[in-house]
Amino acid sequence: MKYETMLDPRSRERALRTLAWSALPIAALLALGPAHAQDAAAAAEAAKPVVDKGDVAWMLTSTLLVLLMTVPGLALFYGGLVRSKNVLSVLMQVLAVFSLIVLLWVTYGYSLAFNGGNAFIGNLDKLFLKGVNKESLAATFTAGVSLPEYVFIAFQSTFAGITGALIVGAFAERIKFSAVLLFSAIWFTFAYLPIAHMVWYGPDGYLFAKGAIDFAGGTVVHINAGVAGLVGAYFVGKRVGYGREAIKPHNVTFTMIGASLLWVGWFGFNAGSNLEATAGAALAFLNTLLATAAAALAWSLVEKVIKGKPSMLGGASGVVAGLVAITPACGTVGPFGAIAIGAIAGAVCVWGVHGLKRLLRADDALDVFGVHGLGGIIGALLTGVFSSPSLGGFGLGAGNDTIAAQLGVQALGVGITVVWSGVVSVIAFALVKLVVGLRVPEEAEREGLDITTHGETAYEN
Amino acid sequence: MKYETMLDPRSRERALRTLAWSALPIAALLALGPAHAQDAAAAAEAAKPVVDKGDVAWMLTSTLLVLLMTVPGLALFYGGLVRSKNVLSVLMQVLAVFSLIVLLWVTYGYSLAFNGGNAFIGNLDKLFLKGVNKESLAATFTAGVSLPEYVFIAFQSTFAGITGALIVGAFAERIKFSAVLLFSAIWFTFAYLPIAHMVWYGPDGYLFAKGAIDFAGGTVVHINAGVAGLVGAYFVGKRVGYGREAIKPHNVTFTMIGASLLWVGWFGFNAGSNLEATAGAALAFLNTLLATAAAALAWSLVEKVIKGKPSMLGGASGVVAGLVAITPACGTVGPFGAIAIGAIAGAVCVWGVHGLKRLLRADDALDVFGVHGLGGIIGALLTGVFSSPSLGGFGLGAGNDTIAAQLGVQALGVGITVVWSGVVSVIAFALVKLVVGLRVPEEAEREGLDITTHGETAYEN
Amino acid sequence: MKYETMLDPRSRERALRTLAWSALPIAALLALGPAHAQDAAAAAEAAKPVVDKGDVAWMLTSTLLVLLMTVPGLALFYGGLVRSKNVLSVLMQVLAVFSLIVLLWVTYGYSLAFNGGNAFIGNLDKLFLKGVNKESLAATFTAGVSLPEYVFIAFQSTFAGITGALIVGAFAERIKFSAVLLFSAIWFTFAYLPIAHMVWYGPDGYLFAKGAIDFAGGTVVHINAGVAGLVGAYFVGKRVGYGREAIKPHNVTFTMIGASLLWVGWFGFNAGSNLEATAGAALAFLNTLLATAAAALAWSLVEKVIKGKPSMLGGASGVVAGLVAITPACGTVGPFGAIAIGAIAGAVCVWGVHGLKRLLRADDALDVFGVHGLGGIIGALLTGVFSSPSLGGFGLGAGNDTIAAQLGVQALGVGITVVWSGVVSVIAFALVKLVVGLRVPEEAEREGLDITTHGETAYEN
Amino acid sequence: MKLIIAIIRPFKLDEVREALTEVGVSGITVTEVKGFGRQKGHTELYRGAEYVVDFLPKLKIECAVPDSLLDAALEAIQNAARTGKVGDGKIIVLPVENTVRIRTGELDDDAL
Amino acid sequence: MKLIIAIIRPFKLDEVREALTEVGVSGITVTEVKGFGRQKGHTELYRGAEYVVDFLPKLKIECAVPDSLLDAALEAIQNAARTGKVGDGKIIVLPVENTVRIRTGELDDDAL
Amino acid sequence: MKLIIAIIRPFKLDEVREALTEVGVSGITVTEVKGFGRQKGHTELYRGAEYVVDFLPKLKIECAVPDSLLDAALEAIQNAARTGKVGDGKIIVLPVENTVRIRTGELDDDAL
Ligand SMILES: Nc1ncnc2c1ncn2[C@@H]1O[C@H](COP(=O)(O)OP(=O)(O)O)[C@@H](O)[C@H]1O
Ligand SMILES: Nc1ncnc2c1ncn2[C@@H]1O[C@H](COP(=O)(O)OP(=O)(O)O)[C@@H](O)[C@H]1O
Ligand SMILES: Nc1ncnc2c1ncn2[C@@H]1O[C@H](COP(=O)(O)OP(=O)(O)O)[C@@H](O)[C@H]1O
Repeated sequence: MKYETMLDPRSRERALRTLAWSALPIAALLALGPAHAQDAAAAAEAAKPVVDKGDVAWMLTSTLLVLLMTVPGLALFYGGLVRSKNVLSVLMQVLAVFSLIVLLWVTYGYSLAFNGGNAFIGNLDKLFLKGVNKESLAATFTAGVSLPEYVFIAFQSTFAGITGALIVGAFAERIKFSAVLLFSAIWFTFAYLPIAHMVWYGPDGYLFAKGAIDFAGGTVVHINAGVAGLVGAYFVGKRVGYGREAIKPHNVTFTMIGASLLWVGWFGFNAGSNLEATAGAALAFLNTLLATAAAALAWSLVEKVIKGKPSMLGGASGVVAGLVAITPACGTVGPFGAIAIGAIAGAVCVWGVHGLKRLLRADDALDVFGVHGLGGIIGALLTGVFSSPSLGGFGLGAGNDTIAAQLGVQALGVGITVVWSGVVSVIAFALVKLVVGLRVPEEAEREGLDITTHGETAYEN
Repeated sequence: MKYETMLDPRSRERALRTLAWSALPIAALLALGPAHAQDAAAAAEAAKPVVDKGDVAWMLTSTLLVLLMTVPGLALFYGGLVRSKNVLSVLMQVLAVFSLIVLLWVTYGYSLAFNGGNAFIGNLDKLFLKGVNKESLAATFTAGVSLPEYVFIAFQSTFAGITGALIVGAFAERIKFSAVLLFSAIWFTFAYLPIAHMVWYGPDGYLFAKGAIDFAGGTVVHINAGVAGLVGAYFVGKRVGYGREAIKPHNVTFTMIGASLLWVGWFGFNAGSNLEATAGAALAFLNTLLATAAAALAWSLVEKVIKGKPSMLGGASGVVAGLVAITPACGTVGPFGAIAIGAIAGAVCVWGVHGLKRLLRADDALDVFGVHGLGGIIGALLTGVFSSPSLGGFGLGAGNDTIAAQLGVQALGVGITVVWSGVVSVIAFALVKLVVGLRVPEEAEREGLDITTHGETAYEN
Repeated sequence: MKYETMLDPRSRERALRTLAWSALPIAALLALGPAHAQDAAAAAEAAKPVVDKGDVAWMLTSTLLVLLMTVPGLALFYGGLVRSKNVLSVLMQVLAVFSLIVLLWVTYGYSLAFNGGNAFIGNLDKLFLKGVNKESLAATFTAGVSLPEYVFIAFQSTFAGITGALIVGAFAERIKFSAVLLFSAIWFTFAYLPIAHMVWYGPDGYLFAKGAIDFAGGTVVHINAGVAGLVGAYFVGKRVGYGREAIKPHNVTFTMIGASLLWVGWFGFNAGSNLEATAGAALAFLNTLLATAAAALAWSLVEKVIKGKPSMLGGASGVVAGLVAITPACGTVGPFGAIAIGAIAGAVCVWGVHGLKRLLRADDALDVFGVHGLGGIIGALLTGVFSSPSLGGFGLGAGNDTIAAQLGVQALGVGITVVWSGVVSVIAFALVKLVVGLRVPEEAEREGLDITTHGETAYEN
Repeated sequence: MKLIIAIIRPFKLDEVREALTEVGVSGITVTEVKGFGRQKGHTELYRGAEYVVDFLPKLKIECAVPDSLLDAALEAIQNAARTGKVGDGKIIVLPVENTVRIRTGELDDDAL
Repeated sequence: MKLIIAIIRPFKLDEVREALTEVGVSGITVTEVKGFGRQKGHTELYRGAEYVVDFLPKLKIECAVPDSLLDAALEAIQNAARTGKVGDGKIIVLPVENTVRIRTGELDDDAL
Repeated sequence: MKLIIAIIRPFKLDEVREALTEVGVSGITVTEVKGFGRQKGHTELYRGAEYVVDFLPKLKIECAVPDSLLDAALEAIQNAARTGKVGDGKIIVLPVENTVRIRTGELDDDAL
């Protein structure tokens, strides 16, 4: 299923065209959801888009769930993994980056991502949300069914916000706070917005048009952030004492709470991406539940076999790996396809944080690349496999008849995202290094960022 | 109100029959909810079940709320109560048991619980969710109103998952991880599935047919789990140092967060069990709010009177006791009936964790029986009392005219659950003991399960 | 937009009258939301109010979100800020006060706030929820659209509950538990109920009738609680060692989790106050997101400029300040008006907890007045400014043509609330002091309330 | 040179430190400890269990002083730490063989 | 007077305290410490990293006793704290110059 | 026999332990402490309040050594713990009367 977003009447025609292209038997199904839209009276005014309060209820809920994923979810997941002298710095970075991006989103981000333009970027017609009001609508995947545009803006703003926040895990415990903020603003503008436009803006977006499947943002959010994190880890350099001193999580319970809230909130992320409260959302929901359960168990099993002991941190990491991997697939694979994707991602990401990490020789402190980058790539590719009806899926992307063809398109999506995000990140970090510098002094790092950057300590007896 | 679940068109007829039996004036009310279903056009196609997006929105939300109850809710509630050297082991057990059961649920559990069969167990026609797709529907309590079947499967999977997770509190801090997993799989199959079928599968289920009222799972979930926990506590034996050393909760704040999240999530559990977003859900919601508030205050008051000091842990325990007790009753008692049930359960469960515990002489570490078992029994019985319209309730079960009659049926439900779960648990634990053993070595217990079983420690400075 | 609540058919007429007064172009918009209500069939029975399941779904969700704000949200926010020897006492106070008020609410509070009476207080016709059942309805802002009354009762009960819980932050770490409970009951009855009636009960309520805008409770909840807290801080006196010893938060991570959950839950508070899942709710939602982001950054920026370091605690405090300030405004200002309000409140409240606090010379331990009182006043006044269409808003209150006129009304609302709550609080504290005493003995305070009042300690290794 | 070990009530730390600074002590080292003595503890209640907590939180101050400062330091601590109630704590004085300042290698009195 | 310092296993605290009380010791001070010795630690695994934890949790008991009680106290500690496995800990006895009870100013043996 | 007490910077622990092991010390006991001295602390800001934190986190190492090892141990600690900046810490050497290994009852040098 492709992510189609037409936001004003002008693009309605294009929307219908796109829908007509679709190879999926989805129209029939979705027509069933809003049954009341089909009665005689409604048929008479089919041209007028319907807003269903059930959709609004679900999408508002979904939006706040994505906030829950970020703060406190991601903040705690990351915060628990660092040493106690740096926990507040991580919480603050997550909060500030999310807040900053949400403000940039309504200022120019929404317009550049989701309004007109070309195959790679939108235009600035909706700068400062110009023309948006309580009457304006955003289209869903179903012809004739719309959402209040404010809902769509809010929902998408949280996606942008969490993506920026994800990145900070890679260079935690040593970066300057000002560098984080400056980098986030640049990267959001030049990497997040174009990729979001390419993948999600139909029918113009470059990858959208190619029939790439990314239901809820595997490329846009996770691969995108994973690559930026990896580049950041190289640029910022390793933590003092890395590889010599014991650098242990200070509170794995917090990490577990964080992972749990990520799981809970991710239903807004994934099932919310259906934009309507229908069976399609329910499928995405169930898949998100199952893939995660499978991934948590798979990670634990691999740890048990390889290292003899299944760790709680491994279980929590498996949760996140499974969630990342099912993200692009959740709308088009079947429940057992979801279990397969989760299990594979859970198992492979164990290697992501061990073998691959050693290969990469970067101090990606909280494994942003090993989990989000790698898990995202696995998910993007397997989406091309398990969406196939022959494997219990609900259909490949428009124009892609075989698994091989779909895999090709998925790989293209991955490749473009990796290169684009990589290049933008390199330039952004180089720039930030020049302007404000990347790293705190060694003594400050030893004392901890909480005291030296933020003037406080997290815990007191 | 009985919990009726018909999952495909074939069982629709039975559903209508069941509804006709019902002594409750609920049909009239519910008809009011989806007002738009009543217009002329809709009436013409009354045969075709309607799916309302508002119901879908509420049920997806309810489902994620039950996940929230489990992780992080229950995990934290339990995790805070153990010593810091065992906190990760408890979190891991909750996560792994939940994940495992959810996977078993879609594999065979759903079919055995909610598809055909006899009065005690379903059949295997829906093994691996055979035949379920985006078009298939599950019935609600209202004729003509359905949910996408994926919604119902997901919702019920979380019920099964949390029930298994509840049990681990009884033998925390000394059991082998492999034993927990093996026991959970066996118990889920031979205790959870039959009881769920007997209580909720209408009109065939043995207790369902008798008019037993268990709106949201007091017997299926809480008594069931409480008894399994108690048996486990006997089998696994007391913790080293129990009764001699101070075994104190390591973080009561975590326990409080957990109890709070249980409260928040329980609205999905209870009001979600209404399956529709109607006044019936609202009643269940309000009752869940009030019973819990009353129970928290009642527990505190009793503690104040008996021991001189109302503890926070007592308040949190009261919250859980109240929630457990109102679970079967929330759909049929009035708000002041709910307050009475909460207050009684809160007060009596203080005895559950003191007097009763001493009588039972088992080291039920986190009082699974004292709170869930006992609270569940109190709730099941009082449901038979306060559902009576003479006490402000909304009606007794079909076929039960007097409080005494209803009490008899409720007691039967309790009795069957206690015996069935007890017998299955005994056999399951005996088997597990034989196959993998139940308990870690004493030295490992002293050092803590976190290091010895999972290879990590929760906290670091 | 005014907050109009008519709760039974008898008041429907008044409701329509009120709506007719309205200067806002809101009717047209809202009519768009429930599009299906407009088809031919429905039009025929326009007199019969419609209950939409989407509204019910959203309002149940909103209600549990307000519980989430209280426990664990507010409890953790406050709990993290006190010393570890008092954390349980704060958690317990929040839990107990909330529980107590919710029970009082259904007993007599709901009737006094939202049923008949005069301009200042309701009547007792619905004592013990007399006459409320699954068929009874509560009106929304849209003519012909209703909610099950149980939904409205539950939603409003959580507002009352959290308001009482907010106050305890002011006199934390030294007050007697019994004093907290007694005060809460008195203050709820004589301050909360009348103010809620005056502001929200249309068309009779004194401030409602004047066209005061308080969409989600800036005056009723925040100013009201802030003033009570300040009075309490004076009455109870300063903590032992205040100003001499280091009295530091014992767990800023908990405070951050709490602030995050306040943010997440506040969408239920603010967007839920729209009572329907429409574009109006979406606007309130987006405004709540943006104002908070702006406030967090503004607080941090001011701290960075003034003290050289932006603290995490500052970021979290900014979150709360922004949420408080946008509360009255969220339904009527535009997104950039919301950003302005958030930024201003975030910046000014830094002064609230520093300069103002020094001026007031009260040991308002957790800055209830500095954040909720001051932030509430800023929000109430700025609502009168940014609601103006000339500043991107969606309209001033009925009968107020200019910003100046609206500001006057807003100021009147603030003034009345400050004086009313202040007077009631003074009397209540004086009474409580007489009856049970306000403060624990100095030695108990030194040892900590957890042990001395509640008989337990929060943390153990 | 002597090593003074003082067990005091936690909330007396600031006063003791100030008192010591005044008499010329240049540094101290503080440890959180639990003390068992004549002062009786409290009872904690958790669900089914009651524990008598005999151990009370105390602070241990260690301070190496030249012989010349010993008496003044002892007096300073006593005055600052005394409340007059059971549980005020003890002071223990140990003989020191020598001291070193790690940074400079200075020895004995110079090291302090 | 002597100061007895004993490093013991954490779960032996209650037994040791009781044993000391029995022989007439009126107070002790306990500190949580980490010990490094012959007893080997364990390995902890976190995501990409493994750490050998050489430091094990121990408790340090400090107890000032009059000379007359020294031998009884030493024996009491040994008996109560012994498990016979590596890691049982050490006892170190230091000479004390004098002691003070802060509350009363009593000195030496009277201070205990 | 002597008891060496060394106050060091926390992140120097591993180096100091290795250095001691090299010269033949078989065990140490480590305590987290807070130190007050010439090294100045920092300011913490919380809402309305600012606190000057004079106490800095340090580690205290205790190590009983036979007289023969004393000088080597002292040198090892100094070399490993030194950064040259204010706050490196102190070493205090106390005389020991005797030591016992709890597990075996061995005494004095044999106990180490
Ligand atoms: N013999 C002892 N050796 C070491 N520490 C002791 C001894 N006796 C008491 N203490 C410490 O001194 C603290 C106060 O002693 P206690 O007997 O309670 O009161 P007081 O000092 O007023 O007589 C105890 O909590 C304990 O930490
Ligand atoms: N030389 C020493 N100085 C100080 N403490 C020591 C010394 N040797 C051992 N310890 C402490 O005693 C504990 C137990 O010592 P260990 O060598 O492991 O076993 P055992 O006491 O049975 O020989 C250590 O963990 C450490 O805390
Ligand atoms: N007289 C003393 N007695 C006990 N400990 C001391 C003494 N002086 C300093 N210390 C400890 O040594 C640490 C370092 O001392 P400081 O004066 O800051 O630097 P330096 O050791 O470089 O002179 C202090 O933090 C404190 O823990």
